[in-house]
Amino acid sequence: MTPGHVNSGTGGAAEKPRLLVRRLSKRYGNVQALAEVDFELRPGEVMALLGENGAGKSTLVKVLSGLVQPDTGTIEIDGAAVTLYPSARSQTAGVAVVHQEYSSVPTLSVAENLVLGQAGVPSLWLPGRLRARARDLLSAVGLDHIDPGTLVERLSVAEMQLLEIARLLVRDARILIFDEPTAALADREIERVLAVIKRLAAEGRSVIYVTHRLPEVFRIADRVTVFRNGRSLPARPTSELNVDAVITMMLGRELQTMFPKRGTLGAQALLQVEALKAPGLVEPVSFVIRPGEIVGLTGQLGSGASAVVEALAGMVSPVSGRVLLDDKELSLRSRAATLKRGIAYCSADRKRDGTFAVRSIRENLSSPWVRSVARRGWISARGERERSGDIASRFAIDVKRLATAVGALSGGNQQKVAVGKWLGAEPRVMLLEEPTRGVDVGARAEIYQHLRDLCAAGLGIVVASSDTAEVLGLSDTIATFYRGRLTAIRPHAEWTVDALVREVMHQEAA
Amino acid sequence: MIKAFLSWSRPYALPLAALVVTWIVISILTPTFRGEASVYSVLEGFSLVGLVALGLAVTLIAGEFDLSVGSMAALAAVITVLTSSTGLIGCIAIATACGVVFGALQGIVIGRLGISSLVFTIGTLIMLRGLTYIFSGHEPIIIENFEITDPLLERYAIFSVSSIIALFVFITGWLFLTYTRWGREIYAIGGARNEAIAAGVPRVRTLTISFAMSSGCASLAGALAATRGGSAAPQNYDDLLLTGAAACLLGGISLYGGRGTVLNVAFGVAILSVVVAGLAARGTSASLVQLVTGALLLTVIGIEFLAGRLAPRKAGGRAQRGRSRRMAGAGG
Amino acid sequence: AEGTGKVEGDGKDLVMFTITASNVYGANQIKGAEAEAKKLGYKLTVYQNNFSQPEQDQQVQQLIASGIKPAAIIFWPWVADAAINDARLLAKLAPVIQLTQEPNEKSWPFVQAYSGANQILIGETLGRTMLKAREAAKAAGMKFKSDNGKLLVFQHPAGEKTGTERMKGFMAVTKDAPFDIIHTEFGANSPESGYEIGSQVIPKFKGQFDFLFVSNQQAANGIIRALKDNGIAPGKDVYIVSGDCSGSLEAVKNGETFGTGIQPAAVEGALAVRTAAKFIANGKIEGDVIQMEVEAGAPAITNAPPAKLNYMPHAPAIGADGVAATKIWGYNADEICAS
Amino acid sequence: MSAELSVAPARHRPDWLLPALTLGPAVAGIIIAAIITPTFLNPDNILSILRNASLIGIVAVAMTPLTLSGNFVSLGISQSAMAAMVAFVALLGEGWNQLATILVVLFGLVAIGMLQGVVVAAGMNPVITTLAAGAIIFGVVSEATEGRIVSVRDYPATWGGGDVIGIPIVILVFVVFTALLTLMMSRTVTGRETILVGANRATAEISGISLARVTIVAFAIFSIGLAIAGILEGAAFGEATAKSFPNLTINAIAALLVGGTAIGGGQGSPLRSAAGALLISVISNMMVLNDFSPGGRLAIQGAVVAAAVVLLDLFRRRGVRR
Ligand SMILES: Nc1ncnc2c1ncn2[C@@H]1O[C@H](COP(=O)(O)OP(=O)(O)OP(=O)(O)O)[C@@H](O)[C@H]1O
Ligand SMILES: Nc1ncnc2c1ncn2[C@@H]1O[C@H](COP(=O)(O)OP(=O)(O)OP(=O)(O)O)[C@@H](O)[C@H]1O
Ligand SMILES: [Mg+2]
Ligand SMILES: [Mg+2]
Repeated sequence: MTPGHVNSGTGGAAEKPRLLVRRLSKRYGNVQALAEVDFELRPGEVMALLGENGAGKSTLVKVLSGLVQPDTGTIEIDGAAVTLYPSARSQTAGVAVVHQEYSSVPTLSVAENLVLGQAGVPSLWLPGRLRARARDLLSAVGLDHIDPGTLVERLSVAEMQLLEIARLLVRDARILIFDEPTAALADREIERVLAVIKRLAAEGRSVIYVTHRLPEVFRIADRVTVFRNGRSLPARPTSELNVDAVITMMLGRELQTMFPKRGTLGAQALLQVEALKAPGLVEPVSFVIRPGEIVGLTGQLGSGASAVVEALAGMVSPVSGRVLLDDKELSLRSRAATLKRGIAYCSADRKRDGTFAVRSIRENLSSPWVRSVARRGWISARGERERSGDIASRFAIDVKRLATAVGALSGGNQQKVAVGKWLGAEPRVMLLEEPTRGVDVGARAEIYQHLRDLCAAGLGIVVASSDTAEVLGLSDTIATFYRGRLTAIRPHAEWTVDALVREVMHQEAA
Repeated sequence: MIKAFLSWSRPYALPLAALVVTWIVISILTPTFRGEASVYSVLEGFSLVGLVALGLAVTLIAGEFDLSVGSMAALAAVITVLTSSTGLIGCIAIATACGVVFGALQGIVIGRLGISSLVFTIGTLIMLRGLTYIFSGHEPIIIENFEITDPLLERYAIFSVSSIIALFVFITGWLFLTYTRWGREIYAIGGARNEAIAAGVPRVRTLTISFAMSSGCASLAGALAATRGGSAAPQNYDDLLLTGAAACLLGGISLYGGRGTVLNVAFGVAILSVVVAGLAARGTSASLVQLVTGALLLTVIGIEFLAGRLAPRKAGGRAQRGRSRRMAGAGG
Repeated sequence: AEGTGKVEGDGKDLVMFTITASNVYGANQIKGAEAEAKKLGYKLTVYQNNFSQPEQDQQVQQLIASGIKPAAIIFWPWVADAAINDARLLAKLAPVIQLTQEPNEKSWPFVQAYSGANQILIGETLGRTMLKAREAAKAAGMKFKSDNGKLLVFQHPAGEKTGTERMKGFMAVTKDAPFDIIHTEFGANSPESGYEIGSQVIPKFKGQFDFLFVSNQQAANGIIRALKDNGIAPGKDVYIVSGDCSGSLEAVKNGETFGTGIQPAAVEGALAVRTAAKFIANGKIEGDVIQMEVEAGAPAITNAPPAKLNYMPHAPAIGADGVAATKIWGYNADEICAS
Repeated sequence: MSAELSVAPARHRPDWLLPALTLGPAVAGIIIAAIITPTFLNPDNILSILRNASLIGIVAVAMTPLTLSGNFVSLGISQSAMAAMVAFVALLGEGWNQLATILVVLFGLVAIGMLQGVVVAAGMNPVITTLAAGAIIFGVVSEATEGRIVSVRDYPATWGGGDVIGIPIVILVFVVFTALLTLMMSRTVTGRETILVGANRATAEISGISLARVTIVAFAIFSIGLAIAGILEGAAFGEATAKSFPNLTINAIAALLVGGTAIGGGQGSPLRSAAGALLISVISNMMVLNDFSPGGRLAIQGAVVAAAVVLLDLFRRRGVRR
């Protein structure tokens, strides 16, 4: 299938590492994404790279693939010190990556994506020739049914992901990196992916495998490296570990102090979701939120948890069902309609639709409610200053620097702005997706505290998060989702970490 | 097979329909605009507006927008006349080469600095026009030994030499954009810039090629027009940019990058040629031609837009929702 | 070639190449030509270019491709010096009557006759008008900045031949007592461009000039505004003569412009059709120059062959009375200049 | 932990820097011009610079909200301004009352602009829409006027070139219009929403801001500026043709960009566009006074525009991490 084989033994050569990373650091503004990380990879080995959201996994991947220049640290491949930036160098050094964020080019064909950016491909891209090249690769990842001439934008999400892996195969690389390749895949497809990866390792290539799905780790990985908060823990063989041990390694820290105390819940229902069906959901969903309650929705990517939140926010029109707010029907037809009834919404991607990066903190904070401090269309500068100052001080944002552009802030502070801005609009219900994705530990605890403070004021909050620890620590009630269905909903006291992880993975973990 | 053909031909359905409809309407309105003569006239359109539109389309496909093409054509025309002592082929080659070099430099600057081409080329649009006046001495200049242009005045059935050259460039451009690595990289950079860079596509090289092509095509267009007319005037071609852009858009080249082929450009140019040549042959005023062009543009783009809206949304609509409005050339 | 013996067209094709009807001069010219063609029984097709030689080049190609065999072609090359190839191609198709821009020695072999304005003559009339302006200024007690008065010239955009030809005529008739030309600025052909340039050049030369010679009345209207901005009263502090009258004539009527040249585009169009018809009738030219005189009504067309150069009538208009008295081939000044 | 706001220190740039970058070259340009050109600083010349900046300035200022809202620029500027001028002059020539004429032109242009706004708000690309609308407007006006010069005839409308207490009316209008729009963009809800939509459409939508309203209002404001430009010119010249305002589109866009308003929206202000128009006017005046050829003037003006936008773009991007 792949052209050429890497001549390297699998067993005996274990002493000499294929890749050696030492004291590697990378800082983004105020976020230390990687702090003196050490990492080792042997020939023919599959190394699982694990860690919470924002632990720095993707950053290491970006450094290795030459997309990002590290601040300090050394990298050796097969004993020779190398520079991997920019990406062309990384490719020459034999590194190939399936990125978490960047995928194929949608406007090119499948076959073209398979040769894009590669050295050693003849410059004449004749369809017949590309087709022939593509066919083997596609069947290697089980995409035989796809015509290589199809435009990538016509593929399904799963097909795109498999194509990503096929693109990786085509590079005759020594080090293969997969950043959450199975996140969007169904079981059958996952099997195929894992089989391919095993075969590649057997050929002598080294694999770094980043994932949040622990069962897979035990299926294919030889060793495990855990990142926690930008730092690396020493690698350990999978044979010495089990799921619980890995979870402890990943979360092993002050869970108790991280999450604020829960408050008392109101008696009546604030928001009643009745048999709601929306795009992304297979079965109707029903649940209730009381004043002061935080409802956590969790599941894997594409499970339907955020589909519920998006429907409630008015971002996508529901297919059927109804929602009552204060016993009055809430129209989900448009964002404006839900906003008028006091539904605040923070999406998972704050850069895309949570903040105005080029505008000041004050303007960001006042964006949902500026109309309410205006008289006859003129903004009262005093009103805006006072209310945004109030929010800023409650969210520990420096009041003196409200004129700074939000884009210049750290991720955590950006998230505080994205959440805090809703306070001024006096919402009844707050919907959040992945509220602490990419937020450092300190800011994370602060955000949790703020959410609790809001509950104390009688708000209802819905949090959709793929971070099970977060859902468990923060929520009063937890609902799990799997493939478009709500699979379980129980008060927090009836959940344990294990139970939650198992429920989220559903039968996979069995 | 049929399915593949249908899916391949879908992007051409609307421009093709527009072409057929306008051609029929115009040939009813203008009795002299029929048969071989009309085909000849339409093909003639390829040598000026067509070449400019082709170059412009390359930058649009790359997710950029080269506003300087009209001024470039004017400058190239002047250079052609000034160097006409080198012979017909010589002067056209020199002018085109000047355009390619300028375009490449412009592409390097835009690629290196990562600035918006829409913004940058408005400066070069003004600057090149100034240079055109300076080089021509502020007045029309003529080719003294105008006999050298004779080969361009011949007609071969539906072709002239310049339309043959233009069609040759169209075919070469199509082959380049469709079947070579560099051509496909232009699509990649325009269709999904970050993804393409992550895959190892060099941004600067790709933009350099794109802008070299747009300036080169515009220069060739100017040089051909200058040699055929035997002259150049510094004030020429100030509306060529908008005409070229209209041709691209009529044909279905996207302003958002990565979409559209040389065939789309050809359709757009043909539609515009039919309107312009057909109505001019009727003695219709130039302003009415503009009116018709504007209305046609709005209609075609409107239909395309509505069709896109009404079409059932496939999965992945979610990614579309938050899509920013980053238009060709406007981003950094 | 053999002539048909009669000027009537009996439905024969005539083709005319000219500028766009979005321009007042083009519009009037086309109107005049169409009316005359209708009268004589020709079917006239007009190709209009948007002030673009390349566009005209393409239109010439189109005409040839269309297979039409017109009886004659009336051709205004937008850039006279730059349209030789067009003339060559058209000459193969039918007799070419060149319009508005006189042929040069390279294009004459392909052109049968010229019909239209006589720019040198216009320049001469304008020179004479300017001399009258000097007399009027002296009589009004104006003190000149030099003996013969200092002159500021605003020309057409650089490279337009009309301006340079007129200047030749102008210099010829004023050579006995020439004006001191202190500066020539190019680019004025509309009120906006006249104002834009005038408003910058006039402060620079304020107090240093007595007379202005401006390309046309439209541009003069812009320059008058710039003069007033700078506290200079046209018609009192300085005297203006404009090259032709396209534009609103208010400023001529109220004396802010001393005088202007009347260049009747409609008459030019009509004359061109007549010249073509006469050539078709006779198949030849006779003599070098026919200069039409100013007549209030259109003279009857004769069967005589045209000359090599057929000049349309041209007259200056000075002051409100001059404007009111103007009548050429049935058109009054406002019809000729503005509508 | 991060009780204090964390700001990337090296990357943060103070707010005054960008204005300084625009005004800096302008000031330097004025100084150089004053030194090498003796007549430059005389009051008549200064007024002439301001007057020449005014018209382009009014249009660039009026277009700023459109650009700020993320709708790029209009490619049909000349044609709309021309339509306003022709309509104004023609109606006065028909004997209409001046006030009524002004109102009709204003409302007419706003209606045309809002129509384009509606089309753009529905999702059509603004550049294509304005390009096509411009071609249609030009065609219609040309056909309607048949190429004639329309004029006010006997109507004494020359106030457009007049003064109020010694200050030319165009300059006054320019200053007042700039001040009003600058205030509007910085102090009103509509202005704020316009900027936010340009800064990030998706966030604006989630925040409940109506993209359609913002777009339509921006087009309406733009049209008011075009109407003012047309009326002022009409009232100054008393005549108009379909060929009026030939270079307005490019000049207004250049002024806006040289002022430093971001082409993609979200950053900039009407005041900056006014400064951009002034800078271009200063440079072009300096070159006229020093007898640069028209070609030389264009070449240098183009180079200045290119250099200015490159500098502004680079500094703007360095200011904010993306
Ligand atoms: N371009 C960037 N600018 C600023 N901060 C960044 C950038 N990229 C990453 N970060 C920050 O660096 C930290 C590590 O991010 P990284 O993407 O490596 O996490 P991860 O372990 O891959 O998380 P996940 O499991 O969510 O993918 C996060 O705090 C993140 O917000
Ligand atoms: N508007 C929509 N139209 C069509 N399909 C949609 C739409 N929104 C979501 N989907 C599809 O529904 C499925 C689930 O949606 P979604 O990604 O929102 O789940 P999720 O629970 O948010 O996942 P996670 O929170 O773990 O990222 C996906 O396959 C997605 O492509
Ligand atoms: Mg990651
Ligand atoms: Mg999600």
